[in-house]
Amino acid sequence: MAEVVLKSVEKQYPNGFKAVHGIDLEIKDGEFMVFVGPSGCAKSTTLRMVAGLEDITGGEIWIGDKCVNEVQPKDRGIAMVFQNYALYPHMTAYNNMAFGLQMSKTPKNIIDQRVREAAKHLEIEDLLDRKPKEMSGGQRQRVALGRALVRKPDVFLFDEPLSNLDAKLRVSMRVRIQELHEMLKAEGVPATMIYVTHDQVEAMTMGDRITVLNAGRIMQVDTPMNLYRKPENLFVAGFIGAPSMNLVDGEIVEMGGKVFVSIPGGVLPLPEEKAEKVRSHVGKKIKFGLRPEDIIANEVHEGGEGFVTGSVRVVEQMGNEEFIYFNAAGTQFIARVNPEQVKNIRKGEDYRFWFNLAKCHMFDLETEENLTL
Amino acid sequence: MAEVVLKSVEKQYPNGFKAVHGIDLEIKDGEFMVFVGPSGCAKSTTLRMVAGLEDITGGEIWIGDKCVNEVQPKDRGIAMVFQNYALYPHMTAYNNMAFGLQMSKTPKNIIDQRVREAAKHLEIEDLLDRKPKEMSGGQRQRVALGRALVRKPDVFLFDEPLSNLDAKLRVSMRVRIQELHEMLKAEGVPATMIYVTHDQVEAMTMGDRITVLNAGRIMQVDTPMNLYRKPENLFVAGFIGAPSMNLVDGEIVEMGGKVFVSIPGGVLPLPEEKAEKVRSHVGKKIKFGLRPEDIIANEVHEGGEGFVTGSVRVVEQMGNEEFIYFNAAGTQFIARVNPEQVKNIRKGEDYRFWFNLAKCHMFDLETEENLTL
Amino acid sequence: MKGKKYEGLLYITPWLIGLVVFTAFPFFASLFFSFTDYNLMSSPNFVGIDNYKTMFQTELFWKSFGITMSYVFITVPMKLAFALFIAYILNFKLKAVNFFRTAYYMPSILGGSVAVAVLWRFLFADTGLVNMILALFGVDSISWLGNPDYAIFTISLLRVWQFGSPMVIFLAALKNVPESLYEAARIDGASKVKTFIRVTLPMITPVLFFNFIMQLVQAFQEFNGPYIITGGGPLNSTYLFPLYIYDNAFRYFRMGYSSALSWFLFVVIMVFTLLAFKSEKHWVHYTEVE
Amino acid sequence: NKGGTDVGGGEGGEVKLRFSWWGGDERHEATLAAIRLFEDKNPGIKIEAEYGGWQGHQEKVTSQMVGNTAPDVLQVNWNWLYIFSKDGNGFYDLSTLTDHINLDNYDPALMDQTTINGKINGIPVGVTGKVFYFNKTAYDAAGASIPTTFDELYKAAELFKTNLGNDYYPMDLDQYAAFLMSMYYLEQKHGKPFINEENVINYSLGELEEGFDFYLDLVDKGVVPSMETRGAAGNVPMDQTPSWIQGKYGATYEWDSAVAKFQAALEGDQELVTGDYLTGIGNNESALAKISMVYSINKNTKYPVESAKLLEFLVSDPEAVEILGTSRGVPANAAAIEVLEGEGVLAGLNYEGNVKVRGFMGNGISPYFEDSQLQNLYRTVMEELGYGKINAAQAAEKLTSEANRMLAELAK
Amino acid sequence: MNEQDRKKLIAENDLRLRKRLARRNGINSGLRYFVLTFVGLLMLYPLIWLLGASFKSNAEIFTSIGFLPSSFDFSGYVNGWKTSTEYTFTTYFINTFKIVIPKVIVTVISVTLTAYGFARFKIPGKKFLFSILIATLLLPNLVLRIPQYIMFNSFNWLDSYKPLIVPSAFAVDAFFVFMVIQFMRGIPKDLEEAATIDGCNSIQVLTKILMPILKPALISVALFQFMWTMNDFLGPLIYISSVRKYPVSIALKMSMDASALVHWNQVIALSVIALVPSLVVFFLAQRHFVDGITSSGIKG
Ligand SMILES: Nc1ncnc2c1ncn2[C@@H]1O[C@H](COP(=O)(O)OP(=O)(O)OP(=O)(O)O)[C@@H](O)[C@H]1O
Ligand SMILES: Nc1ncnc2c1ncn2[C@@H]1O[C@H](COP(=O)(O)OP(=O)(O)OP(=O)(O)O)[C@@H](O)[C@H]1O
Ligand SMILES: [Mg+2]
Ligand SMILES: [Mg+2]
Repeated sequence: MAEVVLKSVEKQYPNGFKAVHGIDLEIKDGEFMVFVGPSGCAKSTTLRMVAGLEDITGGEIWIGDKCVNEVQPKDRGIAMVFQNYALYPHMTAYNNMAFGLQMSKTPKNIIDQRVREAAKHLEIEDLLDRKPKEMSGGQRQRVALGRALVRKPDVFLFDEPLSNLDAKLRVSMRVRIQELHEMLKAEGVPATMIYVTHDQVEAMTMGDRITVLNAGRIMQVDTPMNLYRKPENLFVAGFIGAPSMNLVDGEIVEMGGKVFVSIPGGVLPLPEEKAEKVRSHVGKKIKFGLRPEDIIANEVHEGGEGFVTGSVRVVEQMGNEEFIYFNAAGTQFIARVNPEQVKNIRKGEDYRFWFNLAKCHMFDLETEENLTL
Repeated sequence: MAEVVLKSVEKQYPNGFKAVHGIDLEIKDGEFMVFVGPSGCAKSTTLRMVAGLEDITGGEIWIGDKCVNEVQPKDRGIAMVFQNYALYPHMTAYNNMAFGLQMSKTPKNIIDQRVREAAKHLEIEDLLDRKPKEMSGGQRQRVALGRALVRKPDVFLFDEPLSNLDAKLRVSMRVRIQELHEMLKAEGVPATMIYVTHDQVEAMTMGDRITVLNAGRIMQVDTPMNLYRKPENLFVAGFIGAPSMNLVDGEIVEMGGKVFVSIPGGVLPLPEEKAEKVRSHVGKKIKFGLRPEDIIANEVHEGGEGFVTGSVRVVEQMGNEEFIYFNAAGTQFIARVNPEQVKNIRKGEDYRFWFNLAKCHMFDLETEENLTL
Repeated sequence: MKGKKYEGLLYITPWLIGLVVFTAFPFFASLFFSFTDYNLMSSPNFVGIDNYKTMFQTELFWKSFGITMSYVFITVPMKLAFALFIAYILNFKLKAVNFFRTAYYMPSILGGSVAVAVLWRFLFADTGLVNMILALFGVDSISWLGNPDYAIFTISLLRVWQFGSPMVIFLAALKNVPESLYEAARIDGASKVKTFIRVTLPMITPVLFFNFIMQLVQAFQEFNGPYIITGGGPLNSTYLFPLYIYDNAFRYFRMGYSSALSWFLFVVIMVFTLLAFKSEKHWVHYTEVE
Repeated sequence: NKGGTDVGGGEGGEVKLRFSWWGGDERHEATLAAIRLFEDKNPGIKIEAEYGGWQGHQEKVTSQMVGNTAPDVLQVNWNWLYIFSKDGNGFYDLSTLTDHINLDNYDPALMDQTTINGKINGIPVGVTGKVFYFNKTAYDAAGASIPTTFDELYKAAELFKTNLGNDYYPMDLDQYAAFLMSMYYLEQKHGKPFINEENVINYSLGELEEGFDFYLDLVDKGVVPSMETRGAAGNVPMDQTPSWIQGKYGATYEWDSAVAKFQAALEGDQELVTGDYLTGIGNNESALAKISMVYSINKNTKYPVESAKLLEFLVSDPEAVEILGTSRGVPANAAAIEVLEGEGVLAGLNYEGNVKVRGFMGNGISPYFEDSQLQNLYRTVMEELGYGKINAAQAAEKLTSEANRMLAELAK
Repeated sequence: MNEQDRKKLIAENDLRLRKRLARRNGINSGLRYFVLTFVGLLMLYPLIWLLGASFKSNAEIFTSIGFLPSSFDFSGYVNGWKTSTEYTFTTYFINTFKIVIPKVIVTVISVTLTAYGFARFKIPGKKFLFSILIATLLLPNLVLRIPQYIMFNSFNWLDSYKPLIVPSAFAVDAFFVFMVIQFMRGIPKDLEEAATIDGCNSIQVLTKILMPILKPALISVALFQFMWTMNDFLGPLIYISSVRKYPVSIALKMSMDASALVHWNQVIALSVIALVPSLVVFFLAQRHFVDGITSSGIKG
């Protein structure tokens, strides 16, 4: 039993800065919880409070059925990957990884076996005799990761554990962590994992749920798909997704019984379903949001319900896709298109961009809440 | 004039490890060069050699028209963002950034102006009075970045400068760096930039050219698109792109004058153009490569020239796209699909996956070279 | 760091000058004296290795040397351990830690003053405090200062008691151990003791090494303690080597012989120091290797 | 070279003399006052006083002698003469300055002791000798009378034990005093000095053994505390020993010039009195007396005449003598004694003792008798003897062989 | 048991646990303070005793271990300060500072420079030079005294503070050099690298980066040099002959003559006063022993 529960947890740093403003969060036993949020939003602080490294200045943290406010880190049953690695500089990679096991008096042969196995998965077998000084950034990060992986705690805390790895390695490490999670579950000793990342792919693929933090407050806790599709507020909408959702000023207008949204570059008819949700806001200003992939750049397009005309400023080619930055009535939009389907878009020229309005979001300007959910 | 030229540069570390095996590279004045490569491939080492922080054990490095082998770092006209930040712990963020300017005796008011401007762009205005100890990982990284940005050197060296930032910030920082690059060019003092990153988006969007390194050797130096579309060898093919190219064992076979490639799960007819290139390899084993987006999962699909049947193991939902992991004849493939276009794919069931063979690559097993270029 | 060769030389130039101007002459002069019968008043006559021969044939020389060795072996580890232990405790965030640090440094400020001599008498005299306390436990009074077998301990204790300077150095070193390593150790489940042994200690080995060498050297050269408390007695049981050197140099005016003694001691310390430096790579962890 | 000589070269024809001594507060104050008086009386001569405590002074003077930077006029210990001036050339030969220094005021026997190879290396400042001082209060408490013979001392020991307790002793002897006590015994018995003119030990092994046995007997009979008992208090100067301070030790065999601190150390109002030389061993008299210290003049001085003037002024000018009083012990200069006696300042333990010393100066003392190396030997031998590490015969053997060796080396 | 009850129970348990923990912590820290205080008293006792002894009579000083004097008498301080010499202790204190302050300053500078050279640069024959540096520590300096005296005499430096100060400007205190070297070798070079990129030359790297980080070590150097110089007796004694130039350490022993009556209370009173600067300096200096900060700027 290692559910992690935060009850109105607060943190004020000695210099007076209040980093966490009362967080309530329940992480279920064996759940894979991802923390995302802008830099400085208190992800690490929260993780470190769960670990017991940071005194909490308000609220309670429960692990299992114990309030751990007063419990030492070593008695909390946790393993952690530090954002700054915190490797022991005087120990080899091997000893860095073995240290925790040695402390728990694990037999030597088991330590050896686990360390070597982890090293194999982390592709650092050749480096086991090296000290941190003699390793590259990514290699150090993998040792830091290995140090946590070899252990079998109730709760894993990962603070951006893959940030310095190349894409390929990152994928395989990600899979490795997920496998571990599955394996432990299968073995009947599920481990709760809390994982901080800035990588949206990681967040979306790994998390059972994702907690979006902003400035020491929780914005939304939900499954990846819900976060993406049903952001509860403007912040989440803007934060999740890369490139991020187009968010422009708009106004709800009613014309002839039909509800439209007026945005820079055009007045677009809202589908019935959306129209219902915002009818109360007719005449009011709102934020209009649409994901880049829901804009289709094509002269004629049967799927779109409305379009704006914009001039293309930049086309970023990503190999498998293209980002088109265009300007409509002084407002910048970004569209994400398949280069195969949308050909011959040239910089500087004007095109019609069709909007898939069934996917659009509209946010109250004051409460910043999503009106279209 | 600050072109950076590496002539058979080698680096052997004191512990005997040879990190760089003779690199030849010309980076043009004002060019934006990106270094990518797996963790531990010597990106940082190379950067540090250019900076003069690491003795080079062979070859020459030229900056401008001067061999700088014996030139002190401070006289090389460089600014650098360190992978490990290396912030001055005893100085505030402000002083960390101002330090370099102070050293070059820049007038106080100009220092102040530049630091504050950079801080604004980096969104760390509120933190200028804090010491590194009191900042989050990402905030520290931004200070480290700021430290380089405030200066006007001939060469910028960035070692994974955005790795700890959230996606949104990362995009705006990326833009900021590009703007700086443009601005300096416009001002007539173009700065050469060498930029190490693991973020493929960054690499693809920022670089004029990209250098792919592996184990201390250069694999390919080319524009982003060429790297993606025309990888010169197996390594580059596998490394560039996320998720990476499907690479499976195959054999070229000829049947009735037509050339086919036989891969696990099917024998596929090669289009004429490709067939020509590999005819010499008929009967030989090769590596077959196809990007995930060139696999279309659909029962019937007019675009495909051949298909394999595979059972779906995992479907990863990314919001705007889906990754489908499927297994064909014991080999794992990954397809990248638009969830709108390909609906109702369920885990555990069998589907036909059509391959867009016009886009396929085949590699010689021995030389690992791309046969289909 | 890269650097031109002369740059480093430039930095040590002051020292090099000092070496040539201030150190070299006295050094070589004393080496020269050790081969003469120099008695300060008349000019020295070369006597070859006579002084060294005499030395090895002198009973007192061997006795003094033996005592010095045991003194070194007793005090160096004890003092280091004590200094480290107290530094470790005083490194915690305690209230009034400034006060405690000052208190613990106190004995070292007192140095070899009258007060210390008098105090030691009170502590270890037959009617002294230590015996009074022992009496509480039914132990017969011990003649700490009068019994040749015990006197060396009282002297050693004085040295251990003045553990202030290594303590301060340890403190400075402890401050340089990154906090993050302690955090990692806490997460790794290491107890306080384990953390100390496996993390703290290795991190401060450069300074531990330094303190070790310094204590070794200073213990070999200890003069004040026995000089002010026992004067070398009883029965020469605390007649440390430097006292022997001093007596010969300034009381008997046998500067030649005394120089020979000094150079003998020099060689002995050198041997130990060399051994220490040889062992260095096995246990001293440097963040920066050259 | 900024030696003593150069410093003397004052401006405007003014002569600058450096004068150094060691001592305590009383001596400093008195000497400084005397110097001021001298300067008043001798315009044109400036005295630079260089003075300090005892500790380290010898090192300082040694360095100065070696470096040729010694002051013009120095106060030195008597036996230093034989260190710094083995051949008599270490200091200025005062016999060339008799116009300014009146040597007639000194006992010729004393002058002999400062004359080396016919050269007068210094003038004696004072005479001092070992004298018995008794703690009258303690003796009274024990019901014993102040002894004049050893038998009475033995008796006192019994009374001390029975009436006061086992840790009470009628006398205290440290290692050196214990040795001197053995010599005292031998001298009284045989009437000859310890070291003869040829710088050889004057006693046979058997004689020495007897002397040492005498000391051991004193310990056995409880007359003096054993080495180990004394040592238990630490290496403490006799006057700072708690037992002395508290009156548990009834007497001391001490230099008359040092008696002040012994008396001052006594707790409460215990009374110290001067005793007679103890007798009862042989027919001879025994005593140990020596010149305490001398004034010498730097052999390199630029101003020998002025230096001599200063010297003479300090030892014989009536006003100066009065100012200086007994700050350097009872003076050796006859004129000075006369002045002081006239003033009535000569009284008290120091003077009483000194009178006894001058009454009988013993059988002569070798200049090497108090050499540090020899002193150390005496102490070591007595300590080993006292701790039972060696017996009296071995002690005699050791003392003789080593002392003769050292003497030979010293006299070389 | 319903959910609410369960929660309540857990909460109660938790409260109890926390109280117990708090109590144990309390005991723990109580014990810690007790031990610290007890041992601390042992350490402080000499000073306390000294303070008391400065009011005692000679006899009481040598027979009583208690610190309370039977009566308080400040004459020790008053007379002691006046001294039996032409000067008061004020002069001697000023003299001491004339030696100590420049000496500490030049020591810190020369030692830091030398250590920097050794710790961070390639120097031809470095190993050999380093051995010499260490070797200079090993020879008992007793026997060096006379040659040194002769040497300083030939420089015409006698009776001035030069022999006491000038050598320190040339890093002759190998002890400190070695110490700073060891500290430097424990500091990661990353920051210095950053500084060179920022355009620092090597001396700027030293002053702007290394020295702030080495502060505790450098303060220790200054502290030790301060105290040892304050206490140094033989050096000034031998080199300085004019009473007017004496430092406190000599003046303290001015009135101590082995054969004469010594007013111990005065001697001790002055010893107490002489301790004050060292105490104050230590107390102030150690405040700079704040947490190490080196690592917070570096990731990895
Ligand atoms: N000081 C050193 N001593 C020995 N080997 C080293 C040292 N520093 C780096 N290496 C090795 O050199 C290789 C290149 O290191 P480098 O830091 O350049 O890698 P990198 O490409 O920057 O990797 P990353 O993406 O993980 O930062 C690595 O294999 C590393 O283990
Ligand atoms: N020791 C400290 N003292 C004062 N403020 C601090 C301290 N540590 C962190 N902060 C502040 O608290 C906030 C939260 O920091 P935290 O490290 O938790 O952020 P984060 O979410 O992990 O950010 P990042 O993604 O950049 O690592 C930040 O604004 C930071 O500036
Ligand atoms: Mg963080
Ligand atoms: Mg790197």
